[in-house]
Amino acid sequence: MRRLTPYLLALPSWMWLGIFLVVPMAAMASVSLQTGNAIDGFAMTFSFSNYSDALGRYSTQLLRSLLYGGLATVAMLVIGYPVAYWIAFKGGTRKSVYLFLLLLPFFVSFVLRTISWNFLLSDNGILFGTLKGWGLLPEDFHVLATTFAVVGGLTYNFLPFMILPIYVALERVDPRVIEAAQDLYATRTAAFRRVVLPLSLPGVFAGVLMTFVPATADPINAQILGGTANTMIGNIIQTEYLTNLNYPTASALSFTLMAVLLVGIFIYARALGTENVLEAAAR
Amino acid sequence: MAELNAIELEDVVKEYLSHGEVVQAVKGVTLGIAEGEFFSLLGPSGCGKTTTMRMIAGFEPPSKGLVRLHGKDVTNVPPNKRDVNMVFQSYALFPHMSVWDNVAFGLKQRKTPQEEIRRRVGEMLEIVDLTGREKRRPREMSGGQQQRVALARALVNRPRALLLDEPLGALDLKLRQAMQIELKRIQREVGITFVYVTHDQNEALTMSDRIAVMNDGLVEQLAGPREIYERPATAFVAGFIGTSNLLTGTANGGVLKIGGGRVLVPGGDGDVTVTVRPEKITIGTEEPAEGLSAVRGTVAEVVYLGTYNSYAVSLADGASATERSEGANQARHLGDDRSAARGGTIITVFQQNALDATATAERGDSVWLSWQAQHSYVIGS
Amino acid sequence: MAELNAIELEDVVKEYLSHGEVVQAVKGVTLGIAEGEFFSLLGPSGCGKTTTMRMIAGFEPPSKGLVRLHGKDVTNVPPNKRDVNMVFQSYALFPHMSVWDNVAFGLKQRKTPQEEIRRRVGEMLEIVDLTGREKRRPREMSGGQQQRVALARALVNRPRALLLDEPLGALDLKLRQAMQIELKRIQREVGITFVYVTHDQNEALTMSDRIAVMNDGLVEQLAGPREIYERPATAFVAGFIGTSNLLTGTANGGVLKIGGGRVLVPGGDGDVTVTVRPEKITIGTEEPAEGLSAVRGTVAEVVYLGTYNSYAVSLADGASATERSEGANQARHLGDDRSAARGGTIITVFQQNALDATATAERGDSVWLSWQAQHSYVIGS
Amino acid sequence: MSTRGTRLGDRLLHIYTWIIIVWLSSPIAVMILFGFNDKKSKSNTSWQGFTLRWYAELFDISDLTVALRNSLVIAAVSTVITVVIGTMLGLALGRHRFRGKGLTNFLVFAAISTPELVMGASLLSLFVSGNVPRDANTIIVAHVLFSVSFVVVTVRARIVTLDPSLEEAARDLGATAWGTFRQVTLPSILPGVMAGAMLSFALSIDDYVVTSFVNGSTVTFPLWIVGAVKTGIPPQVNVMGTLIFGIGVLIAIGNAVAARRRT
Amino acid sequence: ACGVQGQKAAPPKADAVKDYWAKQTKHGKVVFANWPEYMPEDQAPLKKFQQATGISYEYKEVIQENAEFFGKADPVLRAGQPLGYDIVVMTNGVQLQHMIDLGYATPLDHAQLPNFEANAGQKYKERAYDPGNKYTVPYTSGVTGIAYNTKYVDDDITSIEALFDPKYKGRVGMMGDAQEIGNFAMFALGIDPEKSTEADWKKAGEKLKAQRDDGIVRKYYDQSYIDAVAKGDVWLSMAWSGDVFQRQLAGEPVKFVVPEEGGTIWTDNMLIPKGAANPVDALMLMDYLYQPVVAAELDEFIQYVTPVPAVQDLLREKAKTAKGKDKKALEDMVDSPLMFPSEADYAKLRSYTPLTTQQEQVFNPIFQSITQA
Ligand SMILES: Nc1ncnc2c1ncn2[C@@H]1O[C@H](COP(=O)(O)OP(=O)(O)OP(=O)(O)O)[C@@H](O)[C@H]1O
Ligand SMILES: Nc1ncnc2c1ncn2[C@@H]1O[C@H](COP(=O)(O)OP(=O)(O)OP(=O)(O)O)[C@@H](O)[C@H]1O
Ligand SMILES: NCCCCNCCCN
Ligand SMILES: [Mg+2]
Ligand SMILES: [Mg+2]
Repeated sequence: MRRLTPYLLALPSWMWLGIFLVVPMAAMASVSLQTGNAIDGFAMTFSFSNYSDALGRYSTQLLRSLLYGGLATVAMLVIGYPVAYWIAFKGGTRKSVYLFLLLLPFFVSFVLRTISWNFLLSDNGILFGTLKGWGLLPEDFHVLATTFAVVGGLTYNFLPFMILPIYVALERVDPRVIEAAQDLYATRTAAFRRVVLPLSLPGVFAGVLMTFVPATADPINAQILGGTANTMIGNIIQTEYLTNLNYPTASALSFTLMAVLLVGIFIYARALGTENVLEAAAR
Repeated sequence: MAELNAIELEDVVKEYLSHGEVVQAVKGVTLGIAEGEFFSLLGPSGCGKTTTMRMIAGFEPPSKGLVRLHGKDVTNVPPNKRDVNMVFQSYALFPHMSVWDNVAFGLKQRKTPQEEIRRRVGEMLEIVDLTGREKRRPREMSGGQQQRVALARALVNRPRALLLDEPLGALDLKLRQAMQIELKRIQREVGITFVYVTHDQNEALTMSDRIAVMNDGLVEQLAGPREIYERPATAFVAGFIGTSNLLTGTANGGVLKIGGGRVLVPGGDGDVTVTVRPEKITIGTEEPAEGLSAVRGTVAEVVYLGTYNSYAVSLADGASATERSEGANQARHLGDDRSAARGGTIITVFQQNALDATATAERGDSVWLSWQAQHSYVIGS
Repeated sequence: MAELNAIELEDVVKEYLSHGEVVQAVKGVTLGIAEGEFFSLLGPSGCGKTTTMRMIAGFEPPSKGLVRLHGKDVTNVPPNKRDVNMVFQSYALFPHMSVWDNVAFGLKQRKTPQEEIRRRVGEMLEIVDLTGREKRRPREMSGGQQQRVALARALVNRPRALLLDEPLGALDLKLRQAMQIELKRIQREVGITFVYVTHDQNEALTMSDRIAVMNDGLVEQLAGPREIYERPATAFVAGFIGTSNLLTGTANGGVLKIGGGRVLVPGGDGDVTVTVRPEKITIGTEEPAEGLSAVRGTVAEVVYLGTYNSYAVSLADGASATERSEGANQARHLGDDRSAARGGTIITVFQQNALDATATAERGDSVWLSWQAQHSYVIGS
Repeated sequence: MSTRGTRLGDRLLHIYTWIIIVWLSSPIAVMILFGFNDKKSKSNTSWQGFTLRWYAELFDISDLTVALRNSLVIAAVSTVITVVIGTMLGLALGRHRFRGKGLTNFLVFAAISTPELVMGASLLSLFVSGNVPRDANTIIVAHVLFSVSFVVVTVRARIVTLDPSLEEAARDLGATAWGTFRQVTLPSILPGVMAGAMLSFALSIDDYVVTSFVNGSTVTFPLWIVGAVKTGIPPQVNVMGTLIFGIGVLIAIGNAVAARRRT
Repeated sequence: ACGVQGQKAAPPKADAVKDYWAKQTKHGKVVFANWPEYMPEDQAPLKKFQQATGISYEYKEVIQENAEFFGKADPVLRAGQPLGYDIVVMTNGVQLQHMIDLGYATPLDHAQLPNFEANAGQKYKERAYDPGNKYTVPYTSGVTGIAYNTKYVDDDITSIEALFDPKYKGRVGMMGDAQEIGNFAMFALGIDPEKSTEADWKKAGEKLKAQRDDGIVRKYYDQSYIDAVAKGDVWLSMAWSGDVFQRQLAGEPVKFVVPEEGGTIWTDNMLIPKGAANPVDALMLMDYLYQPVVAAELDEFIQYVTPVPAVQDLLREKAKTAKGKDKKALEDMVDSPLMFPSEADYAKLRSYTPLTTQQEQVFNPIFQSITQA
């Protein structure tokens, strides 16, 4: 009985993840090697060329997605770290309140937030319209339909997922270790650079993981905030899947995307010197 | 203070604001610590030891008063510019750095040449006997080893003084004793001023040149171990350091009548409090000679302690003698004076198991206790 | 074992699989603990004390051997069905429950009537002197108070035996001493068998009726405190319990020539190891009388320890005497035999500060050490 | 001097933190504001005066009401399932050694790092080929899938810091395995469980991408909004967003007050 | 899932259709999936339907784009599962063709469509994509033209060239739908889409690419173009007629024109997806909408081209009794060639390029490579 306990505890999740994650992925892998069209049907032909074709056609969008995802992740890191730092070390008794405030927008739906941005940033909307009215902005100034808007939207939407893990890591840093560094002649900056920052790296790692992946694959921000040259791989997969019913291409692209992300994560983990990615990610 | 002290505190006060109330952690401490001295701050939990130490290190600015290091006022100098180093209670080793990098940290911050860093860190690891373990991470080391890394990390900078905040507090008894020996040896070897915080009186007695006994934000007595032990300045000190028997009563011509006997109080007259250490008392069945303090009682309990036996002797009449042992004292600290109440008219006597392994007296025996006049010490307050 | 023991272990072995390797935590322990006894398991860290205790409580099934409680084989009975209760080293109080609910927990599990729960918990809180604090949460109490809650929580179930795993390990020295007194009192009051795990030899000596000294998964000696201290069965026991001087050499007609003197070893011949306790040795400048063991040496160090002075005396010639003090012993445990090497030919002597506060000998003095023949104890291994 | 410098830096960071909070909430503020806009034209884009009309007419758009109710029910149900199975797995990973632990960790990691789009598309293929009609149930399945890992992670973090002797103490005092879990383990890991629950509720209420694949004809709040945005969102959406937001704030305040009372 | 089977359906046998309908009964419930802005906010026509028939309804504005909607519906219908809607509305075009070809549309029982038979205009009974209205009946027709925001555009837009005018750099909205955008590029090039060839498509693609690369296009829109024009994020955009009229009526500064080079006429059609739960109720609703009064009420709101000619007279009658602003609005509607086009008007308008599945696989990538760069 004692021996069985962990298996019984794990069983429901195993089943859930197995049936709804592993099996569909396997099915998708198989579809990605088929050929045909939606009207006449698809057949398994082991055409690995689906991958090269898809990549050939959509390398721009894939690279762009990685770029946007990367830019947004860097932006989140730069913007979010100081916040996590302040809350962890100076938040005092109100830490959880600050964290909750950061999370609050998440209760009103991703799309609604993005739409609100679209509304707020509208060329002649309450913000820019007013400023233009006062002559503070040129008439044709706009933010929407630009790369900036898309990357900004991604940054906005995933920021809390960067802040939370960094906060958790920083909160675990023993303040006495910082004092020890200062005691050993480190200035505040040096103490931060040599002690606090390295100790928070597992949090940074988790944060990057939790933001880079969804940001890179996200179709919504490009769709709502982007313009003509901001199409991301997520939009392409959506089009191929839903509009063109080109399931093999859509599947091949999905797998390529996941593979690229995974490889990226492992390289990144290496660079950080994290021996065990899974563990770091799990923490 | 005539010569230049390594460390001087002048009427230092530290107040914290906690939930809107002002808490005085340190209420006015003045002290000077000489160059090369092994100086201990001893006192119960919450008496202000750590706070005092942190003001010396520069982590907390004093609310009032001055801190001087080698004659220089450093009250407003940040910790990284003070020529003292600290060893933290929990070591505060950098968990992400190897032993070597931990020890080299301070030198690197001061931009010491690479070559010199290598040499000095190597030497220091030699001293703390960790050569060959340079590459390990702190968590891969035992508590005692971590302790030595923390020590090396501070000492390698050749500070003018080393501050140690309960450096052995987290170790178990055996290991603590071993490290006490090591610490003493290292201090002798490097010849640096040590300021040592502890709440363990044995530790303080064994190691220190001088001890400041603190209580409630104030220094109650500052003296060498022997003086602190033999001549406690206050009842608090008497009770906190070792076991003490406190006898109170009205002396008459240098004699305090008590427990069917007499306590000689040279020059004592009127209401007095007298302390006698348990090891000064001789237990016997014969009535003692004239020149000694002597009281009668019944053995209530004998505890075998290996090196010595401890006798609890209940005095013959209900004299107001109080055993002020560690236990009772501590119990009172807990806001629980049950044990103290039980103590009643109990006197504790230690007798070394020198000659015979069996006790000289058994539970229930009627005995005489005696000690020399000079060992009754009248305390100030 | 003729009468019914409260607890019996019969050749109990416990093996763990750790990183693919089999680790024998307990290598074969057989012992019987009598009803109402205060029984201690004493030994260094990692020797298997906790493991032994956990097998008694039922948290770990033994790999081999039997566990009997009151004659009944319980080897395969789960902990919630065993009539013993445990007090954990870290107390393991339920942080989300009040003191009352913590203490009532066990009774509720056994569906004791509400009324009885109220009565028994009330009584127990009375015994541990926590009446009036029923509503507090554990973290709102001091360490000593938490300790007593843990005790009450176990005792209220009136177990046939109480298992205590280093219950005082987390307390500071003063508080530990106070709680030792309390524990003894409570055991006397409730009359239950106590099995007590500790690595503190003083604690074991003070409190126990019998002690099992464990080392490396085995019981090295099982006896009363006095016997353990005065007649250690092995070199390990001698070194672990208190401070011991170990003298080795070749005895000739009951005499071991050493340190420019003689050690009387009644009946000893050939290669022997002899222990002498530091408190048995008299230090003096005169050559001792004939009937005593006597060696010559130089005082290397005097440490003032309040109650007594500790002298380290370096023997006159390079005899193979080893100070086997706690420190040296511990240092060796750390895989560091530096201090031991230093020890060389040092003999430790304790002298109670009974008569005079000043030491009888100073550092550098040439002295005679003497002790009675009966205090040289030839150890088994 | 240095201490003053410190305080200045801290103060700047404090202000900065608030700026970020304001930034994160600014679209919410606009959303709340325009829930009070007395708009006359079809689109709700410029301020035309204050009204409480939309609060009164909150439930006038019946399919919007249905969508919101769907979202709340789906979030509630999927949160319950997620919390139960996620806590179980968190316990297993944090407390036990077992075969396949490494693989399980990988699965948990994989579920977090699978792009939503990929998850949605592959789930849809599964349901279609398995002949499973898509409705609220399939949405719940999907939402549990993408949030379960978060619960596992938070619960496991909590479990590994939980002193195992607490549970042993309960056993020692006569509690059964289940009794121990109920009376000791669960209350101790509750903060982690609650954090996981909050996160999964938020993720569920929030989700568009995955839901859009597996919804069948069931419309959730985000889906409805994406539909409506094409032609301008009615103010009722703002009002509903405001109400959800407001309830969140109330929970936060309640939490903070309770936490303060506890200490 | 090794291989997804194609299933081009054979035309239904008349008997089979009869049998099917013979087995169906009224359930008192209908689920209607439609495009946004195709129903008054108060859903009055549907409420009246409910009162009249006792059939309760669910109305869902879930269709934003034909391709996307079909994309989501296809796997479901392919698996033989119910879509969850009893009526869906799709534009004449490739996706509707697929619905029919794949057998995803339930053949209609004309015996139960008396109002349609009686009131639908002749034009709406003779459509190439669904001869004899076997599967679909029109919901409404409409025109794709240009909408512009009069606050920002002072000129009277008449030519399609305005969409390619560098003057409006970054202020032009185009549609993301391949067929819509393809048509407009071909108009600009003077090509008739209905007769266009692959070479024409490529040329059209070039034209659009240049337009995009010159930064003239701000974004490729779906239904959301209307909000963008109304807000002024884009100043002029491809647009659907009725959407713009509705905004105009609501007082927003938008105007709709059919460029002189041509506009696209399309028809949105109601159909009953295969496996629908309530086909009888669906049929009843479809037929109900063909009552002239109902059609008039609907058209007065959505202002598209109604398939019921009698509406024009009804609205004219109503205009007579109406007052002030309403009167003016109604009169404008009645006279509008974009709500009641004459034969001559129709002649100027074009349909989408008809595409076979093979052609579609050439056509779509050409235009998607523009819109999805
Ligand atoms: N940051 C602070 N805010 C408020 N009060 C404090 C703060 N730091 C210390 N105190 C209070 O000041 C008093 C002295 O604390 P301090 O840490 O110096 O004691 P200590 O002698 O080191 O005790 P211990 O032996 O327990 O470490 C205590 O009552 C403590 O509660
Ligand atoms: N679960 C386990 N798996 C593997 N080895 C174990 C386990 N538990 C204990 N051990 C090993 O068994 C030995 C005995 O451990 P035990 O905890 O009984 O020692 P102890 O005497 O209680 O020590 P301490 O005084 O440090 O508490 C140790 O070497 C320990 O590392
Ligand atoms: N607001 C309703 C718009 C309907 C448009 N349907 C036709 C789309 C052709 N691509
Ligand atoms: Mg302290
Ligand atoms: Mg143990």
